[in-house]
Amino acid sequence: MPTWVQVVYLLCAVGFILALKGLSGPRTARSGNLIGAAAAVVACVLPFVYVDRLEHVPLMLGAVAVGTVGGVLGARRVQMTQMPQMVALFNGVGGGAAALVALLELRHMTDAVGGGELPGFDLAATAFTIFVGSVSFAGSLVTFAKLQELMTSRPVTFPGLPALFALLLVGAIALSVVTVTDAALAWAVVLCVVGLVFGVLLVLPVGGADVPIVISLLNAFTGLTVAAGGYVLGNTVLLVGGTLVGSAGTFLTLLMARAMGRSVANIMFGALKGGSTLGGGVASDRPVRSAGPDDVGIVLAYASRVIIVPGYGLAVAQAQHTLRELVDLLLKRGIKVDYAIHPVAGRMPGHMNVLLAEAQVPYEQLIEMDDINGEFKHTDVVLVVGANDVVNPAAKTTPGAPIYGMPILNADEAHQIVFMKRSMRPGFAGIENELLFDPKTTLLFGDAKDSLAKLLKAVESL
Amino acid sequence: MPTWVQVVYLLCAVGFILALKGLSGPRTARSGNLIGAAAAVVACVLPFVYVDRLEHVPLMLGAVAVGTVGGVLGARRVQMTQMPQMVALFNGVGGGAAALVALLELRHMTDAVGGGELPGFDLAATAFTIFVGSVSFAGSLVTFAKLQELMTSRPVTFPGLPALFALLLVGAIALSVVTVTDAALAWAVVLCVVGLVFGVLLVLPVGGADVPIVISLLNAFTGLTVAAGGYVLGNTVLLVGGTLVGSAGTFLTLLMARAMGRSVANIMFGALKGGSTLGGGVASDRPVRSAGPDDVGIVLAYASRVIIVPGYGLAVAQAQHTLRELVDLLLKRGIKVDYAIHPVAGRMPGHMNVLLAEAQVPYEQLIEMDDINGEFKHTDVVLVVGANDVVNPAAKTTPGAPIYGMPILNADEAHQIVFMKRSMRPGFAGIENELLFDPKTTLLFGDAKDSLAKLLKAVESL
Amino acid sequence: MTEGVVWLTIFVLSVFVGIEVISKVSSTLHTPLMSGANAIHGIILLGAILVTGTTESTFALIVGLVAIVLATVNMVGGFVVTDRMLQMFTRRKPARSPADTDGGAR
Amino acid sequence: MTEGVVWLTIFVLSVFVGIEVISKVSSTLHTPLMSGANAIHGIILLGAILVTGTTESTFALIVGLVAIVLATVNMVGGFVVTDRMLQMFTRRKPARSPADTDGGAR
Ligand SMILES: NC(=O)c1ccc[n+]([C@@H]2O[C@H](COP(=O)([O-])OP(=O)(O)OC[C@H]3O[C@@H](n4cnc5c(N)ncnc54)[C@H](OP(=O)(O)O)[C@@H]3O)[C@@H](O)[C@H]2O)c1
Ligand SMILES: NC(=O)c1ccc[n+]([C@@H]2O[C@H](COP(=O)([O-])OP(=O)(O)OC[C@H]3O[C@@H](n4cnc5c(N)ncnc54)[C@H](OP(=O)(O)O)[C@@H]3O)[C@@H](O)[C@H]2O)c1
Repeated sequence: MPTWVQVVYLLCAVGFILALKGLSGPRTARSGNLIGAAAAVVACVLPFVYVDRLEHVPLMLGAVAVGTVGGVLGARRVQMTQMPQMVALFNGVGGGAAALVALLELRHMTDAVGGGELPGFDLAATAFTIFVGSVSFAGSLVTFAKLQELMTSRPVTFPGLPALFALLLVGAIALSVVTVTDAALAWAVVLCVVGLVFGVLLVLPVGGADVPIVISLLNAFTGLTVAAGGYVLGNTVLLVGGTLVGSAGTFLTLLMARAMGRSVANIMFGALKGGSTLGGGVASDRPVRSAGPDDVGIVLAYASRVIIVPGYGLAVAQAQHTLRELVDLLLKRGIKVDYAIHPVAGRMPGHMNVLLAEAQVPYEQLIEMDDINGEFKHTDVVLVVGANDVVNPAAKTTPGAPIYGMPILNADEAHQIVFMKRSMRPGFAGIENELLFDPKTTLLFGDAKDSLAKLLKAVESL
Repeated sequence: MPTWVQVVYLLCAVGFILALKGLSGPRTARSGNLIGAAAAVVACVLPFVYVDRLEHVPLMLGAVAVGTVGGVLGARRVQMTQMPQMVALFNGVGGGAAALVALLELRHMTDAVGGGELPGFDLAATAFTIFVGSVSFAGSLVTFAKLQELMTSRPVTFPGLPALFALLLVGAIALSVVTVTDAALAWAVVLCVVGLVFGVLLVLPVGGADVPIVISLLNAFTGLTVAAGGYVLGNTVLLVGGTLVGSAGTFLTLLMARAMGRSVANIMFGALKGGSTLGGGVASDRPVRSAGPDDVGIVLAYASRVIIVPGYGLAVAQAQHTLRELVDLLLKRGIKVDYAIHPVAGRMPGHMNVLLAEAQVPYEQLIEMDDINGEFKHTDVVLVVGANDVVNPAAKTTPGAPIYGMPILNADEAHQIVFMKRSMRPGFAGIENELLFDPKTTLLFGDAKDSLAKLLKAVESL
Repeated sequence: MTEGVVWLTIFVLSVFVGIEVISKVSSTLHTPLMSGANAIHGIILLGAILVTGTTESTFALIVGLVAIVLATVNMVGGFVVTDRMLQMFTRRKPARSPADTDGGAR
Repeated sequence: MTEGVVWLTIFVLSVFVGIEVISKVSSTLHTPLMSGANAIHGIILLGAILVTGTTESTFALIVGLVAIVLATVNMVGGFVVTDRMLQMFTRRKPARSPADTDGGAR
């Protein structure tokens, strides 16, 4: 590899660093992403320039074209509510590509040396990529299926699962050792299959709301496989880029889990231990006060200060556009309305911002938790749309509750609270919300989108 | 070099990263420093273990012992007010050591090849280290002399200075080229001398209060010379450690300059351009209200809320212990007293914290600017001890003033303000402070230590 | 330095860079950051090109082409979708809706 | 990879680590951080030992010994003085002076 190519590769790696750096600040995020894209394109064009006898160029360019069309179409068409599954899908294909590249690498290595001595470290890295890449591929596809509701989003477990897990892990280690000592392609393919099964089983027991954490973790895994691939190929961009994603992704996963007040281990294996009540709550039959859209409409129309608390249910119902119409209507009536954004409301961290931005909600109306928490006590009506845990006072009052310690929105301090949900079932954490039984609280049952549409009509007619 | 040694070196480099990481957080700072020390010791012991024929071991150990005694004595004996010059001194000897090591390296290289082909990059790095190391050595000694008041702390310039500067720089570049092409030790020694002269001239035009910025910059320079030395010796610890210090030091210099509302270029070369009024203010003769220690003592003794604003003059007068006694006395009388700490008050950033900590002022009484700025309007008396710019309202009101835009302490909002200073001379920025002429303001002229002692007596006798 | 130690050094330093660079991210940006990082590991496309372009067997070629397609989807799709998300974030600032009056009674 | 590019890579990554690692430092810690960084470049002592331990000429030996003394002063003095400074920072927390009453009229 000529020196100038190595330097360009290094510059591309620096581009990735700058991209991540940019992405972590609101003002620089977009340019950061573009820098990353530019670095990636430059790095991928380079082999066509410097590799002496690059073969199959037309075929490869064709494959790139196919992939580009697929990627762009997918990225353009996807709705903002489906963003998590899109990221999962992109991550999965990346992991799959890494595993395939490693398989080809292994073939190269065995061909080149022809049974002679092979570098052990390189083989180990290859085995790692094959296994983890397959895990990432299969796991991501299962998360996709869960989020796209192609299968149940509830945790799926069966009695022998932990044992099967252990068995597969031992098998994978054994197969890796065989691959390293024998350098036999056949074993590697088996390793690949074990990885696929392992990936499926890893994600099955995770509940729907926890899936974003799993995506983030698999994302970090894929990064590490790419780094290992870079080591084997002796390529700085792959090594640095992959490692960056691996370490940043792992750290980001921890950040996300912390914002939810949980540990990563609990999220991944909580259902296996069986002791967790998460996601397993049952509907309570204690009496509550419910009302129809017309009554709630009157309450809203004559308030002077309203705060909206959007949550997971808003995303499920895809009701963000209807919600914005309602808010616009209230604003026109001279009512001061804001959205209170909890960091882990929605399907992914920061997801509520994306959803509401897509519905053209002006930036100024989205207020972060810490900035709005002091205002609830001056608020006439809090409208909780498909949220539950993020306003559950148990986070402050009940040590031992699964969400104890998680910061919440102080909706309980408002003069009146309206919950829009479909039933008395608890939220994601599976615990009852005392706020539902508060004398200040009114429930408006039904799908968020339907209810909001009715509410809109009710307010319009006033 | 055996592989295990390389790995240990890498671990030492990681230790330095962790050290810097630790040092940047208040709770981890001390352990960070200890990790750095441990990494340094391990790295320095290593050659005695793995280098096959290490000669002069007893002599080298003796030199280390001498250096250790010197370093420990210096570090233990120095007073907290003299911390900046101590850091300058340590930095200088480090730069000097780097330059000497580079000279020896050059000798090795020429000896080894004996006039044959020499690696150009290595020679360039060596020339860099020789020049910059000398600059750092000489520059640090001059800053030491300025701060220790072995010479005037005012900016020293003379007409031909910019030209001389340019000449020396061109000479240094020429000498470096000669060193790289000829690899002649004699030229390198000349380069060393040029570096020394350049270092002296670089620091002479910088005023006393700006010297900390220069120390920080020279610190970063020394880091880079060590990194270059690491490149030449093919040693990871030197390369990583030196580069860390170089980049972190440069960034820290920028942070410091920003906290002062100035640019680094302005600090280094402001006096050369001649246009700067910084440090050149003259005493005003507009009328002010001054009072004696007894009057001020009464005002203090009958206040219920007092805030102390310590500044550069407190450090100069070394009055921190007397100040603490006064505050303790006021506290005993049931008065609520706090210190308002401006980030760039004192001789170095954060220096006020160190000074007051040394005087055993409890942590709870030191309040950072952002936290105390809201309280001035509820304060009876603000006692400004040797501070000026950090309470100058011109920073808010006068666009174009040298300190315009610098955040200040809102002392002007208090009911009464007492300034303790020796004269009507302006502060470091050289501009008048309108607050001195405010009807709410009283001046207590005299050296801060004397005045405080008198004030202490006055309050005691009440 | 030994080849292996070189790679280890680069790996270790990259780990620190990765962690430190994102350690100040606000939770609002978690999703775009995840998606952007996801796009970055699409750089495995480079690896796929290097491996495929030097292979002779037809079977390996087919596997390689599949890898290229998958990696391209990851890379291109990832950057485009991230940009789409971020576009909405930035567009919001100037887009003051006319309804955004502040004329509440309080 | 070429030897030179290896070093360049390590250098570039270290630059990022250095900047990012301290980018959250509060101004209270500027002075100890400067002093701690100062101590770290005392690691030139390692370089001085390596060079001096392999020299034969007496003159070079003397220069090398001087370098060792200077570097040791930098390293040892730097770490000790930083620790002394930081010790005072941490000691403050428990050291609530008895005079620290909060009994003001307000
Ligand atoms: N954002 C993240 O990154 C993330 C990731 C993983 C986990 N989590 C967790 O998810 C929870 C988020 O809290 P949250 O308050 O937003 O949600 P939540 O506590 O899960 O509550 C969602 C509520 O929406 C209702 N709902 C569901 N579908 C609806 C529909 N179509 N129409 C109307 N209502 C509907 C549900 O009640 P019904 O069933 O009665 O309608 C439920 O009470 C937290 O516990 C958080 O830790 C967040
Ligand atoms: N902390 C840093 O890192 C740093 C570094 C470089 C520059 N600076 C700059 O330094 C300034 C710091 O502001 P500051 O308010 O602390 O200081 P200042 O504005 O320089 O004012 C210091 C005051 O102390 C008085 N003084 C000097 N010696 C005294 C003594 N022995 N007894 C009593 N009073 C004495 C001086 O007045 P008399 O002469 O009349 O007594 C002067 O007005 C800022 O402009 C900042 O940008 C700070």
